Amino acid sequence: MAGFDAKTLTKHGGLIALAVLLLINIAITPNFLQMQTLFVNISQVATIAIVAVGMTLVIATAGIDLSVGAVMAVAGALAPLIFLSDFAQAYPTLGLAASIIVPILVALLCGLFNGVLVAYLGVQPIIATLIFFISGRGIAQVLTNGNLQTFTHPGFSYLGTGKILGLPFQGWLVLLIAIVFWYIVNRTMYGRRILAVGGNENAARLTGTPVRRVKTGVYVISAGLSGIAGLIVVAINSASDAARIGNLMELDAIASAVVGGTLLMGGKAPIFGAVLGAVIIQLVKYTLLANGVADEVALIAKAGIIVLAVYVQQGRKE
Amino acid sequence: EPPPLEQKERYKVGFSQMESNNPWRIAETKSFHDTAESCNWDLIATDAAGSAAKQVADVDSMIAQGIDVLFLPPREEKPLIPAVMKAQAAGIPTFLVDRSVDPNVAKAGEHYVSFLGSDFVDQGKRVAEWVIENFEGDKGIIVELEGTTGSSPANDRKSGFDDRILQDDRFEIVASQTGDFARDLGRQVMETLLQAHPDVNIVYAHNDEMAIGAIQALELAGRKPGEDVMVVSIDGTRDALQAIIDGKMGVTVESSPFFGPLACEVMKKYAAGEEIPPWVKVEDRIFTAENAADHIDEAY
Amino acid sequence: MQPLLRMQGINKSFAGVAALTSAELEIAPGEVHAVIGQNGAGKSTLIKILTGVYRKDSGDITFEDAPWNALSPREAQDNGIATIYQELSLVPLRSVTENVIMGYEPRTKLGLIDWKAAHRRTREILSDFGIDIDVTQPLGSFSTAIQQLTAIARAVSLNSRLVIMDEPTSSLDDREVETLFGVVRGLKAKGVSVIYISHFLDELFHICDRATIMRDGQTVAVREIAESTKLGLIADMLGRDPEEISAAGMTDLGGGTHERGELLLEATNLHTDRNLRDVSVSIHKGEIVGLGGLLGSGRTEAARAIFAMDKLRGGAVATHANPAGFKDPAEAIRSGIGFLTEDRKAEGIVPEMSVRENMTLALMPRLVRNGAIDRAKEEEIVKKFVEALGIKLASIEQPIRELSGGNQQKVLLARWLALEPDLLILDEPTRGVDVGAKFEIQSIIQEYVEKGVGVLLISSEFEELVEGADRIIVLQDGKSVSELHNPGITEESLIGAIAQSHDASPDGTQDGAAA
Amino acid sequence: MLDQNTFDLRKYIQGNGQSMGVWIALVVMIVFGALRYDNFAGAYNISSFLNYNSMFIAIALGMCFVIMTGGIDLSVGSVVAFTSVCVAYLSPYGIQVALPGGILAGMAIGALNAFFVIAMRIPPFIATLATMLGAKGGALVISGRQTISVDWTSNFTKFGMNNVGGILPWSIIVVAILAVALWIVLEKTSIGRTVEAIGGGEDATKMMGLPVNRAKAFVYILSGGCAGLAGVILASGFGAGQPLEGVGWELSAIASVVVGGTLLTGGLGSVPATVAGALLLGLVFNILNFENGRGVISFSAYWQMVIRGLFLFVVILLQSRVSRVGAKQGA
Ligand SMILES: Nc1ncnc2c1ncn2[C@@H]1O[C@H](COP(=O)(O)OP(=O)(O)OP(=O)(O)O)[C@@H](O)[C@H]1O
Ligand SMILES: Nc1ncnc2c1ncn2[C@@H]1O[C@H](COP(=O)(O)OP(=O)(O)OP(=O)(O)O)[C@@H](O)[C@H]1O
Ligand SMILES: [Mg+2]
Ligand SMILES: [Mg+2]
Repeated sequence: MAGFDAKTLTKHGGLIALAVLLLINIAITPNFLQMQTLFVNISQVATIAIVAVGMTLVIATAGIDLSVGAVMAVAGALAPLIFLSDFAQAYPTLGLAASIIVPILVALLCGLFNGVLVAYLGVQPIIATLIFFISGRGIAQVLTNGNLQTFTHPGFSYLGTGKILGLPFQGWLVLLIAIVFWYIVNRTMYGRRILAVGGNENAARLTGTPVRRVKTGVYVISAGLSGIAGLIVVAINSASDAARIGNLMELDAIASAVVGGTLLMGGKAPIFGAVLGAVIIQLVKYTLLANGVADEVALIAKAGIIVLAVYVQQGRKE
Repeated sequence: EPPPLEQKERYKVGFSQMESNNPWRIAETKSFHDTAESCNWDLIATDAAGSAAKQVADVDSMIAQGIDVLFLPPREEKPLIPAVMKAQAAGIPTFLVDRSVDPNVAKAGEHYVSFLGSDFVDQGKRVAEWVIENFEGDKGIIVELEGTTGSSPANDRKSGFDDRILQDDRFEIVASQTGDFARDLGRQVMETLLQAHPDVNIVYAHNDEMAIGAIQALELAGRKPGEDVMVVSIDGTRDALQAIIDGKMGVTVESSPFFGPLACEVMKKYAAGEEIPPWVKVEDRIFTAENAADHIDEAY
Repeated sequence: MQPLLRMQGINKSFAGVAALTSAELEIAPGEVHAVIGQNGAGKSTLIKILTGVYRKDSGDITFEDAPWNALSPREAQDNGIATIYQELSLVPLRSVTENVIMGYEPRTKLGLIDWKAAHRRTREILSDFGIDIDVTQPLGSFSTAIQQLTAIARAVSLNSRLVIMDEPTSSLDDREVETLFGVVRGLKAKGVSVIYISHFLDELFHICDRATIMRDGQTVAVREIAESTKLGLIADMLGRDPEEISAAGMTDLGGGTHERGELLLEATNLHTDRNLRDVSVSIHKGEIVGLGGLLGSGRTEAARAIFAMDKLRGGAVATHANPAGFKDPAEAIRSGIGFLTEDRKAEGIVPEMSVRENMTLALMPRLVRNGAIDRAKEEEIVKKFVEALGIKLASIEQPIRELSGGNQQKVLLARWLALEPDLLILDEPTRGVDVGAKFEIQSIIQEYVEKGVGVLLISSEFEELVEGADRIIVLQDGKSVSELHNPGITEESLIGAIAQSHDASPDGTQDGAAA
Repeated sequence: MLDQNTFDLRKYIQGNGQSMGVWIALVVMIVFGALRYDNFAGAYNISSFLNYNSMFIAIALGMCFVIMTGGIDLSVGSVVAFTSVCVAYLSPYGIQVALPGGILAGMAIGALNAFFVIAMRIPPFIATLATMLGAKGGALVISGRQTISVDWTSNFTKFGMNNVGGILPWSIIVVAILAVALWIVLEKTSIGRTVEAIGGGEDATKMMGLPVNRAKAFVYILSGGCAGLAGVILASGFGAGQPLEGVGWELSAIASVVVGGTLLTGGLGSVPATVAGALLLGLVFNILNFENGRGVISFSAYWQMVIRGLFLFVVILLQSRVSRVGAKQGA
């Protein structure tokens, strides 16, 4: 039955794409079936996946968040400033805690700014977040005076290089974040309200949904997760380069969310889909790199894969 | 003939930076700002945010403001030629800094005064020579981390290195991928390439940032940079010198961003009517385990 | 005579679910032909296949003796079939003129649009419908009635041989319906055929020659109107015996029979930024208060103001628990008020969400336990209402957009009933709902009123209002002008009250809605 | 779409109020610049400003049409780069070949976007994101990773470098003609009306029997063509085909369109206000450069980013303010 096939393809498009990619890699990529490959991919996909989860929530309300990369830069620039400060040298534990908590709080504030613009001032999301997209990285560089900050701080670096049960710490973090947000979306009132706002804002308002608070909330969440991702990037590199952290992350995150089955017009928030989308995008990058495909050709290949993956995902509707 | 420069107490100087997204560029801009005070400049510094077209527009707006002299690190060889031509037409002597323009169209001593800078091809070649000299194994398996795809330092550092190293048939370049001159990408690309080519024993990065990223990738994979893998690159940043001192990196060929003092000196000579060579070559030092410790304090 | 249009053995399914199974339709030239059937019977689908919005799975269509297979609405239009779709297919952001003449613009010699001529032509077309408005204004700034008439005007102006009207009167009042009838008769006189889809069976007896009756995607009968009775048509639609139906009786809302209890809500001198100028309403336990008036008189806006959807500029809303009124709909809901809106699609359903999620949207705060939604309780409530209201669906996890209009409406009604409200505001609760479902919905409302719920009822159907309401407050230009009491109200007295206050009002401008 | 909340309408209907903000801001900025800086209003600055910004006006115009249909075109920056490389190869044949050639090359990528969006039903954001990557890759492939020299001996570079009367570059003249033509298309032709109708409700427009797919194909191909024109200006004004140029230009274009008062959800838009929006954003750079030249404060590159963001913020606040006041008065 043709209908059945098309439907399964659409429904499990992401998983099928993943399987195909894995098979291709097993066939052609040298040394693919190794634990180290898994570690490398987990550690590289983590930041995309974390940001993609937040992006999925924003898109579920029919919004979009271009500022994720800039927020990563702000958080990433702040952390070393804090744990390299005199205060943190004097009180290492407190300093470490502050260097994680304060950047995330600041990221949340950035999200609040976006959210207020969108929800309370009625600015269109792409433009509201464009403001921070342009200036956020500048702010991060102002904070650091444009300097690259390098450091050795095993405690902080754990965020990026630590392992639990042999698997990278940030992999576990992704799992935890995905489970928490899956639960929020599928089991709590807030989650249901996100979907309602994205699905029909008027109906949501009329049924007592605090639409503006719900919308603000998703931008705050997205920024908070971006902040965490920014910290991870800094931790892996033992360096913070405000000009580069999270560069082009918005595109990867949006692509992950959409490949994972999120509808840009809102109303759907497949959290694990977004993680799957991120894994697919990561694996495509890995495949092209490991097989020595030239950068410019890789760009074209990526373009084709995104189009195909979304084509399969969206299916054909009457 | 480039326009002459009159001798004055104070000059209005234009410096058109191409981008500020890496430490090298930031150090270069800072060097010009620092020189402005000592050299009696009113400095107008612009930033083109990585766009050659905007850099031309920036130069235009400086010409409109009536600068006396222009220092221009051209983002691209060909697209910045109009900027050079326009400055010349406006009677403003131009000095190219750290990168040059296409010599087939614009010539030193004719359209602009002179090019102050190093030779990217030569930098790559010198790294290759150091590797040929110091590599002790039988077979050198090389991974190359390229700069921004299509940018002139990436193209030149690649050709300089590749041409020289491949003359020695001990060496083979098994992978060459872009890390966009960035540490984080350098690390990610290295992680991946290391999986695909575990037998690699030489990493050549087009700048120190990517080299540091590669060192991290190697360490994360349990390899010993400096012992089983030789890491070499270009720039001479503080982190790279530290890595050399720590024995993790073999060599970095200097590519100094501190052009301010040189610019001041050359400009004064030109105003005094002295002959300026078409290429004021910057003598790039080479940092290895022997001298890294002596220079780390002056590095950026 | 050869039929103008013949559709035979039409099959169509959506994602595996059959919407039409060998449906038939035959239209004679110059005939006004009704298509009737319950919600979801497949009327609109049949039409959309004809006009190329959907593609048929199988079947034959001949139009004017030639095989017909329109690939797009445009093609259908160009070949002589003009359609007014059930969901108003207009662009509210654009001007009235554009909505009427788009695609057929008058051109200047240079081939550019001649806006002057376009506006003139639009005014001419609309004047046939007794509408005199500023045609350069965005269509969305006019009332639903004007919008619906605009859609009709556009279709009629296309000089077609077949005009299809899918529920054209759902937003029109009696006078506008009369205007429309005039237009239909005019078309018929010119030899144009009309397909007329409506749930108001009385209308058919005024203008239609024949009726095709559909049930569950099939054509079950074709009747001569002159030889049919309303009861007979209903029996055909429902597939039941006429006797059985007449024995069961046609439930209505039982206006004037209710025991009036304590005061629930008192709204005085309401005034908003949007046309509401001075409306006072009070509702007691166990009574149905109707809001009467012409279209655009401010009935919906009064409801929105009470529910705190619109900001009050003057006046007050008070309940026992909230003497100072509500600051937002959430607060209104918390104090036991539900609001079933008139526009199901724009303000009611969340299309991608399941029936379950749609039904519990307002109830959610009460379903939360330890931070999570109590799924077991949720399902229990949803199932209870699906059964009690007789909602037809495949599963409660089905997206609501897949339900027919009447069933969607029942889900939305259940959304509010589940709150166990004290007061229900019902804006056009039976609009676009078939007779069967209509009676069901009315009897559900009746049942809750008897249990002591107060209802504020807005309906453009005078019959529903006259028979249902205990009191009717007549609105005119955003003011409440008089009040009628049941028993004793008749349609005539209601119309009289509206007309009287209308004449008495200082300025008679009605957006030209009824000139 | 009809299910759009009709009650929000009035806010949006104040189209005049929306675009008033950008005109006011534009005038204020120009007066400010002319009074504060020497030579700001001089012929040299005006002509070079117009020449550089003609590219941004061109892509903003195309973007405006795409956005009016409720879509978006992220590929324009890469298309500029791609076509600049194409026309660099065409430059020996002169501008009479290179100009149409570049525009056609851009239209070809636009057609690809149209195919993805219309035939494959891929959301515009994703479809054009893919062509953004693809066109950049394509530009690098055909250029062999190098900037490509143009032919300086043909008349090609005259187009991008010469002025009329020392103040009006040829590029801005062509772009101005384009803007007027597009204005007429939008206001006076049925395809233009259809474009706006689609943004107001795609399904409804289709059911009204308007050629929705044709209009959508039109806007994407138009946007590609506009980017192609910008690519020609780039190659001819800067003497090279540049595969790395155009990064982030799509966001400038979107910002110009929005600052010009066009609704991102589609349905309402204005050609002149879009041009004003593009000029306004360009002026910010120009003024920052002049401010640096006064030597009082020297804004570092990162401060410039912060200031640009702040500026966009202020313009957008101003706009929502103005349109809200307009709505009040209209009510
Ligand atoms: N686009 C669609 N996707 C899925 N199912 C659909 C679609 N359109 C219609 N249906 C289904 O097809 C059936 C027939 O619907 P249709 O709209 O033709 O009914 P109708 O007779 O016009 O009802 P109403 O009187 O409520 O307008 C219904 O079960 C409906 O749910
Ligand atoms: N979205 C809108 N924008 C501008 N004016 C509107 C809007 N909606 C309604 N109006 C106007 O407000 C007035 C009252 O409309 P309202 O919808 O309250 O009338 P109603 O009596 O409920 O009629 P209906 O049966 O059409 O709902 C009308 O004149 C109408 O034209
Ligand atoms: Mg129908
Ligand atoms: Mg109403």
